[in-house]
Amino acid sequence: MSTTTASGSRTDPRSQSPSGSVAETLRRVPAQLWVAYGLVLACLLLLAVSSEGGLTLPRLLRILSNAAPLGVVAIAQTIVIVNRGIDLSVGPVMNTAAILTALLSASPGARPLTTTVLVVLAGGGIGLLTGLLLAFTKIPPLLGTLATATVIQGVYSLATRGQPRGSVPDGLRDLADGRVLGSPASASLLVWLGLLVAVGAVLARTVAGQRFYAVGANPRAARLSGVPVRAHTVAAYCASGALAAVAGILLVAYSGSPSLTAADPYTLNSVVAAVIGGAALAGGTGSMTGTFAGVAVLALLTTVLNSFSVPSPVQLVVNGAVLVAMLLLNSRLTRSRRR
Amino acid sequence: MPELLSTTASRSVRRAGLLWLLAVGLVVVAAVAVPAFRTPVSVGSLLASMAPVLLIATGQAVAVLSGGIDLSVGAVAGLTTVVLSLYLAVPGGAPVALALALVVGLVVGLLNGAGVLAGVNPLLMTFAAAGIVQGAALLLQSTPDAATPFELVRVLGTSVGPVPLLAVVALVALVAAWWWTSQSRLGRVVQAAGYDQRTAVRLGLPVRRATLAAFALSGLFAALGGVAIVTRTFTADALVGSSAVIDSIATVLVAGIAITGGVGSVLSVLPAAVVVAVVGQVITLTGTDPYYQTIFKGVLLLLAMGVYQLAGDGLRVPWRLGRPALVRPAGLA
Amino acid sequence: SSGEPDQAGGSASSEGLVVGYDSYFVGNTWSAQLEAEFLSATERESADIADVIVTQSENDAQTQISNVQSMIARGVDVIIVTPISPEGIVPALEQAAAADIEVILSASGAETDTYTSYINVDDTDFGATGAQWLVDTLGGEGRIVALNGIAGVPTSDLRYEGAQAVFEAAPGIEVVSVIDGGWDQATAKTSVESLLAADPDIDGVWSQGGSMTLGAIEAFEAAGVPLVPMTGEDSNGLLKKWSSLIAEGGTGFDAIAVAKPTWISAEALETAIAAARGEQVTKDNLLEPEVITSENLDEFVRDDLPDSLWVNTRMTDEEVVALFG
Amino acid sequence: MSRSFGATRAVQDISFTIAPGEVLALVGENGAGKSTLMNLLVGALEPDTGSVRVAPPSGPHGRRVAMVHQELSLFDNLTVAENLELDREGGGAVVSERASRASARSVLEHLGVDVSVDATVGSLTVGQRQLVEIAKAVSVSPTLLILDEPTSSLEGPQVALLFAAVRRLAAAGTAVVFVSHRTEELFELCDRLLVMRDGVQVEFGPLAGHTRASLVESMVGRETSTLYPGRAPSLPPEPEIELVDVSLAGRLHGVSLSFPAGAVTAVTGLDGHGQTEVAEILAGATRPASGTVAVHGVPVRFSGPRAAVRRGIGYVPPDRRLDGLLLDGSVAANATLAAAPRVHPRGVRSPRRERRVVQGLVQRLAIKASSLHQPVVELSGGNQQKVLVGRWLLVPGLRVLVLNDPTRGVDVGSRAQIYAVVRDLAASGVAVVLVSTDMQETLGLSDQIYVLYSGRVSGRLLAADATERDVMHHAMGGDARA
Ligand SMILES: Nc1ncnc2c1ncn2[C@@H]1O[C@H](COP(=O)(O)OP(=O)(O)OP(=O)(O)O)[C@@H](O)[C@H]1O
Ligand SMILES: Nc1ncnc2c1ncn2[C@@H]1O[C@H](COP(=O)(O)OP(=O)(O)OP(=O)(O)O)[C@@H](O)[C@H]1O
Ligand SMILES: [Mg+2]
Ligand SMILES: [Mg+2]
Repeated sequence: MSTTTASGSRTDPRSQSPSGSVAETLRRVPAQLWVAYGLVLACLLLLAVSSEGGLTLPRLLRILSNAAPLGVVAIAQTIVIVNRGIDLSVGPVMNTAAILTALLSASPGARPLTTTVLVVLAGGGIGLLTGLLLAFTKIPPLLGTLATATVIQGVYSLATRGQPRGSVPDGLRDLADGRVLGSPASASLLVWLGLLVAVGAVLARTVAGQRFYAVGANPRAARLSGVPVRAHTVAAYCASGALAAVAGILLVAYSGSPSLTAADPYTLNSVVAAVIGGAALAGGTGSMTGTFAGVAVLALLTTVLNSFSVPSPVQLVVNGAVLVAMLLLNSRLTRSRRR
Repeated sequence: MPELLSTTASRSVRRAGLLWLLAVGLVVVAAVAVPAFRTPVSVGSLLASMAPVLLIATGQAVAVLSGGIDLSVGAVAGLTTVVLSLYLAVPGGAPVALALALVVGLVVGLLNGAGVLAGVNPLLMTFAAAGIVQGAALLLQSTPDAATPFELVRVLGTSVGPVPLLAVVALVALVAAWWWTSQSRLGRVVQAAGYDQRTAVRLGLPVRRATLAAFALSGLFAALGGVAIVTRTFTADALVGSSAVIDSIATVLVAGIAITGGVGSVLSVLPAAVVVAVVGQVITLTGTDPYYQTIFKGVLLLLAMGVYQLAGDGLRVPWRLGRPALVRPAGLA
Repeated sequence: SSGEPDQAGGSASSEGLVVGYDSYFVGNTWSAQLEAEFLSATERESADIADVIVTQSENDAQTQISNVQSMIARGVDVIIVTPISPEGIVPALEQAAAADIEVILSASGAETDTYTSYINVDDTDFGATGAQWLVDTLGGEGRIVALNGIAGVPTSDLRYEGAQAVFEAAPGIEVVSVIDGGWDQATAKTSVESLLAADPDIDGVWSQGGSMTLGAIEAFEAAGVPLVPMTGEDSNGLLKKWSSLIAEGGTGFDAIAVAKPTWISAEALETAIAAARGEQVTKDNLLEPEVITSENLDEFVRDDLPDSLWVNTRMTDEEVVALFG
Repeated sequence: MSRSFGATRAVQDISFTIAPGEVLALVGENGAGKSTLMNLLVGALEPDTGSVRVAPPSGPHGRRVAMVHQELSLFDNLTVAENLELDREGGGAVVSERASRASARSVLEHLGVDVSVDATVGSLTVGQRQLVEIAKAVSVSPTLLILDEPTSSLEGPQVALLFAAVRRLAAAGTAVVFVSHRTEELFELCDRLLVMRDGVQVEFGPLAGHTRASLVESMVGRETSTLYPGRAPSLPPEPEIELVDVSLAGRLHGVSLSFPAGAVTAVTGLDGHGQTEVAEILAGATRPASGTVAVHGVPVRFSGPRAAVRRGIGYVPPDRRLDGLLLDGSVAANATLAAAPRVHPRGVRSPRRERRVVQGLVQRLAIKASSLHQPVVELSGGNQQKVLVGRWLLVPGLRVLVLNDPTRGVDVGSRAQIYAVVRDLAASGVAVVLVSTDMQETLGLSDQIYVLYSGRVSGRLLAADATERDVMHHAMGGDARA
């Protein structure tokens, strides 16, 4: 019998488990997380059997290193989704960051660190404006960010006339290609994992982080309870902008040249990664553990398909089918838990 | 005679009165101020370029009214162009290929609807479907006996004076879709369930049928849009609809249809499409830097949302965005 | 006059032409340079030009048709266009002809003969030239990877068609993987890297884009696999990397850069002006692809100019720097 | 009949009959199983065991069951006529707009409801919507009509309209099941009685012979004379918070109210006369157009609820699911929503502190939950409400607690616990503001009562010597109206 029931005549078999126990904790792990990690495992197995060399740790580290831009932008997307939003401007912000990085690097006396800081500030600034727009109007995030994405694309197309200038210095390119202590892991992988842990800690361990979930779950209730809803919304988009800028830097470090379109697929891929990881677009759920799995699934799946030399149209079909299967499974799991 | 125009129709026109005024005003101003705008070439070009947008946005409007959204419209339009190009491989030739293309659109829509009914968020369901459809279209496109059915496309692409046949088709289709959503029993269920699915299910309304129908229509209209595109481009191109996704959503939004479902009228898609198209045409014709067109679209989107927010009609729309995907409430059969 | 589009001029004046130019795309360095090359030519030919109207089609066939029709509505004297849909553009070309407008097709053709002149490099040839060099370099034996642009885009399909014919004629050549790299360095790099992890035994890379070749080189380096012969395009970044690899020496790398010059658009303008003057112009002006090999690499590589440059250009160095920074 | 949901046995071995023309009262605590039983009756749920038997169809239209659900089933985006048309049986695939408007008009007229058939439901008041909902059920002339708490958002005159309609239908042979937590309504309307407790049938028989007290006793199995705790010994003269000459476009006109610390002040009136606006202004959720809010006599301006919370003002909104709870959030997350910065002073969460604090609250309010991590969506309505009120008990330095309809759909037992806690709070010096449509609650719990009419204060009463008649007199406009 639960200790929490004072005058209870109803019994609940679940109350047998003492609150806060390991079993209870495990029971509350969202089913999506099990599925996401199951999928990661499946991809790893496929990779292991699909190639001559098998699956080695260095190979895995390379795959994850290359996924760092997606990993970082998926963190951004998760924060926003937890907050009951969605940020369709992350791709254009990544492009902006890539363009700015190359441009600033080309200016005399530029240093990679200064460049990075300026670019992240610029991304955060764009996110701030988006956040203010969404927090102080009732424009739905899907459309608000679609609109800002369009405006951002228009502005950088106009400014560059289609042709980004400058180039990426070796100092920055080492982020993607450099070996950390001689291992196959790149610095960008460390950046991703560091951000994952940091953001995860803030979301799960701090009052402010919990309030992101509260705002996402029920903004009206949160507001009436004195939670600064607007501040959290602005903060979420601001963080998203800054993180997307980091992702943009990692991308251009990897690719070597800025482009107006290179990051476009990252917008929806980041949403997909967050959703595979258990974030619901209805807000209030999502975690860094899950999003990591989501990114890993996408990266591994692409690698599996590439290593089987699957032509790109077929890859599109397979990706879509896996996503549909995932989504159907998730909705089934969610519903059976609800009963 | 106001009774002739049903109350629903006049209500939807009144609700979007500002938009209708804006559309008409823009056309008049453009015709007066920009001489090139009045030329037959320009008018024909404008109408022909509007037809696909009108068709696809109409389908999108129905999907959005039902509480969903359809990101697969562009891919479906692309697939349509490819299926048409396979007419040599189809018994019965081009007309059968045309019918087949429309059926394919319908089926993709039905599958989208089924996924949504199974509890998948429509945004993600249709996004995934878009990937699959586009992949399939690219595969088919590379088959060797693909060719453009020139005869059929020429016929479909006929113009009466500067007015292309498909612009007329688009207009008729739009009115039909509006009539269905507002005057048919199932269409009313689309609106009701789009606004509040839980209650619709509790009342025992045919929510499943309505959802399927809405997405099926969206797929069908996207396929029609693909046909309209082929009559201009004469090319099987799996990627040809990519810009249609955002354009159709923007049009639906400018039309004042709430992205949260149930609120707004398909009829308003017409003035919305006119506003977007005329401004675009004027930008091109006056030699304004074309990149401003992209910026203009974004700003227009924001303005539209701002205006409808100010016009707020007591419906608590924005907070409802986070409503979970179409899931039947637990415990109700 | 400047390259910026001015206000609608209406009809052509006797002093100069109103030139309409549709920029099919400026989303990558090659297409951007194609537009820049045209604008640079308008400076040189400014004496004959009253006004220049530039529209952007952003790789959308429908937008391009509308853009061409808007030029007709504005009464330009000549139209230069890079057709995105060879069939779809036809009605617009017919409308232009009906309005007595000279039409020059630049760098891409149309399924009609209603045009004044067509200037291009044959993309099938482009693909075959690189492929033949690769087959010869490998001695007709080897496992190779093909890096395409975007499936469904005519340029990509035609180039691969040309290459495929060569590979099929060489029985010792096995194409182990065909990758769509989207003419994008990062995409090519990721794809080749994951391919190498599964199967490092690759003897050659046929690539139809300069930046994709660069991506492939980086992928080999990242995977620690020795470099192999690769084909590419005349992008300065690739040429620089290539010559530095030669300088290092001792790698298995060798390359050929096949070029589709961006000055096609400049040539198109000159042809347009000539045609408008009533001079006779070549109707179908099909150019041989330019070829760069290790022998003549030094003549083309420009260590002082940005990576983004495509070296077959008529622009001045100042213009190049202004374009690519 | 029996029906379980997982481990919850919602309905066990219920057997009863109902005859044409009879009005059956169905009562029981929250969660007793009333709604479930009714859903079984109409076939919206399948019973695990047992069955429903009905007399063979009589009359031309056969058997028709209509049910007014506990929650409203209207679509705000559609008009009244469209809503009435929506789930009508039969009819073609196409709607005749003219016919549907005409029939809607006649149904509303018949019921005596003054609402335009072309009005969008979203623009109606809650009471009007409830009436439209009832009109929808009545419009099919059902042989069995089930009304599940139809009066929870209705005011006196509207209730009278409803009762008249029910009596008309009963007289015409319709069997009616009436579910309500308002006992006085049961006595007014019903013939027979079915009492449920924890899914079990505890009584089935005539209603006559019962008193309110005996009914409650039968429902809860214990005496509830102590439902309302004692009052404050005296009314402190100094206001903790006051409204001075506050107006709000069309809703409030120069309202001045004062709420002393240590007392419960009720703000009441008929539905839609400005009480909710007062509550929201106090909570900082609505800004007054003119006039001032003063705390300890000092004018303050709330930029939003957060500013109010910072001054120690807590607000319990009327719609717990929409405005109050994080439904998928745990009991702990919901309970600490307002107090988190105080529970975790350095901004870093301490699970141990959280458990201790919430555990105390759960015990104090006797909240039934399997664990502190249980999502509140899984709790019963009454327990959800306790969590909602309890949220403010965790806020140290609470000065004012505004309760807007705090016991809507909450059973007697839980109510008593909530009332006791509210009284404790007042005794500890908190100014409690009670906005309620429940007359008993208003009279029983408060120390002083303000009555609003048409956005103006029409009376102020001391609860100790006020009667229901006094309150109604003012609520109908009082002297100002005469
Ligand atoms: N969706 C659900 N999943 C699991 N358990 C549930 C669910 N809904 C309700 N319950 C359980 O059923 C019990 C009662 O819930 P219900 O909402 O029916 O209460 P109620 O009968 O209305 O009570 P109250 O008088 O407090 O409103 C609770 O113990 C709760 O845990
Ligand atoms: N869908 C469901 N899933 C799980 N449990 C349910 C469900 N519906 C009802 N229950 C449980 O069945 C029991 C009876 O609920 P019911 O809604 O019938 O109560 P009620 O008497 O109508 O209460 P109220 O007065 O609050 O309306 C409750 O314990 C409730 O938790
Ligand atoms: Mg009930
Ligand atoms: Mg209940």
